[in-house]
Amino acid sequence: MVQNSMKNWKTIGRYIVLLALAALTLSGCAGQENLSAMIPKGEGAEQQYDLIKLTTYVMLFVTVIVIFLFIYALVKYRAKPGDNSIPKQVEGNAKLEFLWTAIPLVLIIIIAIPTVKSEFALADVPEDAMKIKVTANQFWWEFEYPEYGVITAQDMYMPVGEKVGLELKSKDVIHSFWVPALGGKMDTNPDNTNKMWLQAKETGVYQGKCTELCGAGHALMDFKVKVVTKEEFEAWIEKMKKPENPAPATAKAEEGQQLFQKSCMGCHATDGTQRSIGPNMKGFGDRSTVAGYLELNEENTMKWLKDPQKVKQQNKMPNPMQDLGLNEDQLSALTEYLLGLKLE
Amino acid sequence: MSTLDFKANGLPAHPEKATQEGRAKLVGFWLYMSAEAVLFATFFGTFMTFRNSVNGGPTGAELFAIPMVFTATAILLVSSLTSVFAIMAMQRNLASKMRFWFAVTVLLGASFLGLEVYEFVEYVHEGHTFTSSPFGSSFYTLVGFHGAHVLFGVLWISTLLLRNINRPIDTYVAPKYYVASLYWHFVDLVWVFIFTIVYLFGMVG
Amino acid sequence: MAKKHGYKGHLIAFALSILLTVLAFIAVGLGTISKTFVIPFILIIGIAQAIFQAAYWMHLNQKGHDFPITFMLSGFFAAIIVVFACSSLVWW
Amino acid sequence: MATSYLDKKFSLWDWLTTVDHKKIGTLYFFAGIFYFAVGGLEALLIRIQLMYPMNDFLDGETFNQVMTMHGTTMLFFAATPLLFAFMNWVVPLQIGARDVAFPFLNSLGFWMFFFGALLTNSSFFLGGAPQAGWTSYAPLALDYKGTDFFVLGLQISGAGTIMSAINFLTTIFTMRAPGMTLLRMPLFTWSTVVASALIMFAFTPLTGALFLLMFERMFDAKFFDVAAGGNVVLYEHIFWIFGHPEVYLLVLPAFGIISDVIAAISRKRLFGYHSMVFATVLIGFIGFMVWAHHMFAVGMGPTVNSVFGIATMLVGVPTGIKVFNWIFTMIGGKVQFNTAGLFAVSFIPSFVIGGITGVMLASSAADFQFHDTYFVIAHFHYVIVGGIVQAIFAGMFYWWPKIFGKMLNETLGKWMFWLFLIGFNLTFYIQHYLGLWGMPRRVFTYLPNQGWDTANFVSSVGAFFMTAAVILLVINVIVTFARGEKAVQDPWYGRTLEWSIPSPPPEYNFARTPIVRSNDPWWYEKMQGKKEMQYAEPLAEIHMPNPSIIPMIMAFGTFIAGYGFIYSSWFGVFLGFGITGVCMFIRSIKDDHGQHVHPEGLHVEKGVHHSA
Repeated sequence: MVQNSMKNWKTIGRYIVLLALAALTLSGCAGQENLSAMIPKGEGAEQQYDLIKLTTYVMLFVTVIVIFLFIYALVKYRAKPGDNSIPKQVEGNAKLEFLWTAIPLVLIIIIAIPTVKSEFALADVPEDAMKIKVTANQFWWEFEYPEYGVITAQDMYMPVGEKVGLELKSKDVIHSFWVPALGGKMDTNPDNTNKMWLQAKETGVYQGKCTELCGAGHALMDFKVKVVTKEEFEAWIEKMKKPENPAPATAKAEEGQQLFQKSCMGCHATDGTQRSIGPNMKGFGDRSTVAGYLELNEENTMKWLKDPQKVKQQNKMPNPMQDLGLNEDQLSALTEYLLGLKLE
Repeated sequence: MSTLDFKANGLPAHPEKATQEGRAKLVGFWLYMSAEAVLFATFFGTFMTFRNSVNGGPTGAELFAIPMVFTATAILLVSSLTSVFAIMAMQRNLASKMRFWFAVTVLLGASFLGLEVYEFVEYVHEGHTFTSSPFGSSFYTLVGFHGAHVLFGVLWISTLLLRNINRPIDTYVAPKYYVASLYWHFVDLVWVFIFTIVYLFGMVG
Repeated sequence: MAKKHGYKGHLIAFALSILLTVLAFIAVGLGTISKTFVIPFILIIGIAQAIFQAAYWMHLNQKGHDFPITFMLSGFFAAIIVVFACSSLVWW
Repeated sequence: MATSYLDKKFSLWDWLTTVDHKKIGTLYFFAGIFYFAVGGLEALLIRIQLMYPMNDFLDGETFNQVMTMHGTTMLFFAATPLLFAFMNWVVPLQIGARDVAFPFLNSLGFWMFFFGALLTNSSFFLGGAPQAGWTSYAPLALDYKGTDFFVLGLQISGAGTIMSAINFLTTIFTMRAPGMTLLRMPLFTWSTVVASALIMFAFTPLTGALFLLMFERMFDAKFFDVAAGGNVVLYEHIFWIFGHPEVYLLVLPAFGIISDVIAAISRKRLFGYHSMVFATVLIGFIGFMVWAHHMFAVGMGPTVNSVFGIATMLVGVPTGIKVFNWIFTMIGGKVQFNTAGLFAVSFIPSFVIGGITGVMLASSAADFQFHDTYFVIAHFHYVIVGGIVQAIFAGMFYWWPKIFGKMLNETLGKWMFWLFLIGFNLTFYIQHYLGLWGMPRRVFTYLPNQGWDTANFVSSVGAFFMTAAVILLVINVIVTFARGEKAVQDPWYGRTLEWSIPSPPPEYNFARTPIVRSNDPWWYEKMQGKKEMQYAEPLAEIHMPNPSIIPMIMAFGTFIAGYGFIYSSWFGVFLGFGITGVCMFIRSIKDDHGQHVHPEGLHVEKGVHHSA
């Protein structure tokens, strides 16, 4: 093994260059900001990214050794055409075999210690942290702020820099709560409450995903985490607490409000302090999306109302036209009313 | 080595292991039992998970009564002993004695089943059904699964007895008898855990 | 060896089985012994009885049972894991 | 001159009733390849749908069905039978046996698998396939009719799988040729031992879990009814107690194939045989204690997560031993790069990538980011496609001449190899990044402008390469059957017993049982200058089992009963189990003493009482 020919070194040299090139290209591919786990914007995500990097380096070290030996074996010991000689039969080598049992054990210790440390740090939710109760539903998210008595859906607000304790639970099947840029994921089970914390380092809108298969709408069960300053957060809470909503601006919106009260109130509250079967509509006009993934505008809201199953298959909302007997004009009025539901 | 290492009327001392097929059958059956043990363990685990999830229905302590469980246990233990006697008779080439002991085993098995059916009917009357609670579901799954094994054993040994009623013991049928008796012991062994974990634990609370 | 396989041996084994069973039932039936003691006690008795029956009635104590024993032990190991997983990890 | 087992004129009846382990292996093989194609087609549909953001090629529900069936088919109906095909073909030959211990059971096992797979796949035409993922977690799975097909199909095929495992173990324990001690068995046989043990102890919890699901769906049980005090995490635990060993029981035989092929193509004894055996057993053992690493995000708490994380990392140690032993088998050898060799050799780096990402995933705190994302998809496809599938291809090119007496076409084989290698890396390498960029798994579509578009497109292109490779394989098989080169007895200058007998072997494999005098017994005899093995017995008539149609009918009964359960028809259930019960009854009251064959193959006597 020591007597490597020049040719082999050249091969290996070329390989290292290739590897470096690959690493360079890939460092440019860290994914999209506010979504990628490789651009951490929160304390938890940072710890995890450090671990990911550490394990990658350790494993890269192993890979390089293996690939080195592998290429050496391939290049040096390929059978030459016509050579039918019998190579020496070797049984094994106790020293070598011991070596490659012992070294991985050492590497595992190197990985295991920070893993366990980080594992316990991530599970340690401070008692006095602000709480958000996250409830997953097919296929939307409810966020409750028990200290403030506020409930909202789809957009989770949290103050920057502060550790926020999450209590996760599901109303139906198992889902999983994940904001890659801020921290890891945690399942929401129907039968027990899971806890985790998030701590954002920068303000911004972060993308959240459901990562446990929960039905046909699973892929579209997105949500947003809006990290704002402490002042903005408190102002938002105050607005949410107000029981009344802005008066409908137009006659059409007025009609929409009546329709809403007649057909939708059973499932959707418009009071930000009340729980309802469907998503709470307080401040709907200020949200970033309709149905969790379509940009919030009139067209998309209409699209949803016309046929919710088409927008998100297997969701639980009744069809406003078929089941609730509303016509297209009424849906348009409803849309106008809903888009006017802004926080003031 | 043992007192049984003699040839009884031309039959090898261990007729069940005299042929390659017989030996394979024994090994295979042991493997089957070890796999089956894990299946039972799954149901035991499920039961342990839910033993207190009674959903407002009767608890184990309210349902189970020592006399009934003890009777059932005694029946199965005795039937295990009789099947041992049957195999000992087989190894001595005493066909009618073997049949007698196996017949007793089958009868005991059947009476165990009768008792179990009676017991289940009682429970259902007290509101402890398969659908009443996770406790109920896991109880009937586990105990019922064991009961199904007893039933299968009764049918198996009966078939063996009827099929070979006029046939002397030879190296072809000996492994069949032997394996059937192993199965019966296994069913008895599972019951030991059932009466401990389901009934006694349940009575303690 | 001879004794182990004779009728007498089996009767003794049977008597012991019954004895262990009765002991377990009495421990529970008395109702006066504390739960923390009774549960491990009857569990140990159950396991003892199972090993006992496997050894004597299923002849695992005889020669040539290495494979069955290996696999019964592996099965037992797997079984313990399953029961452990279900009964404790589930509610963690 | 001995006649081969294939010499008999082809008849359907013969194949339906066969109890010959080689023919059952062939049945497993073609059934497995068929389902491999079906699963591959499903994979292609998945990749076409994900080629562009917001693609509407498949809707969410259809996608979930295809995705669920892709996983189910590939694991249960493709990989498992294909490995069983090799076990059936090769294990009796490698240990010098004339058949398996229970030929009847062997046939029954195959037909149970066959009908189970058919039942599950029939759901596509009967109101929708299962769509809760191959894991079928409760409570989601409880919502779908397709789950019934999933449960019953797997229950039936799973029973067949357990039977086959018991059969292999018994064969290996009781039927080895004289001198074939446990520590002289070839690595593939060893891995069969461990894989079969894993099947016995892992498929049984699956059976249990499926029973729970079935009772919940059909008889209104309350295991998973949270309102009544049920618990859904229970199912996850039981499933993964099965699910993790399942992966190892697939990958260990793959290791076995690679070990045998690498030793043969390097013309060198396997480096560190004893540590290889030890590592195989150890992987099987540890494999049972790491299941919860699939559940780090379930909320089990930091202590449990840490314990399972570290236990999982430990799997890397025996796996590392294997990788280095393979490389050191090549070092100092004369490595022949035929197609089997290419697949075996490229297995090493592919599997290493799958292995190291496995260790990364085992880091439980980091797994909160990896879990249920495309990173995981990439990881296990490197293990399964880069590992298991490449091993299956290697084994196929390696043993084809022995089983069918013809050489697979090497040119087509090499084309296939390169297409497959490129395609598979193209498809899966980039998915590591997709996962870290925030793409969850099992999504039927994704929004544009999330930075995932190019990567998904590249990944889909790779899928077409793999498709092309598999098409080439099918062409290769057809071409080989039509006009393939005839194989000699020992085309690779092999080492193990199967190369000491003609290609294809006679019905009874070994006219005389060989004596094994060393590891790699055939190589040893060759090195001693012998042209054939030493024999343990004179030429005499050979006892062989009788063919029987009963196993097929018996399995068919369970198939009927399965539909009975699905459609809540007690008539169907009783009819099905009635058929099975009658078959069992006939089987138990009819004495079956097998038949005697003369090694010359001239004279067959039926129903001869062979002993006592």
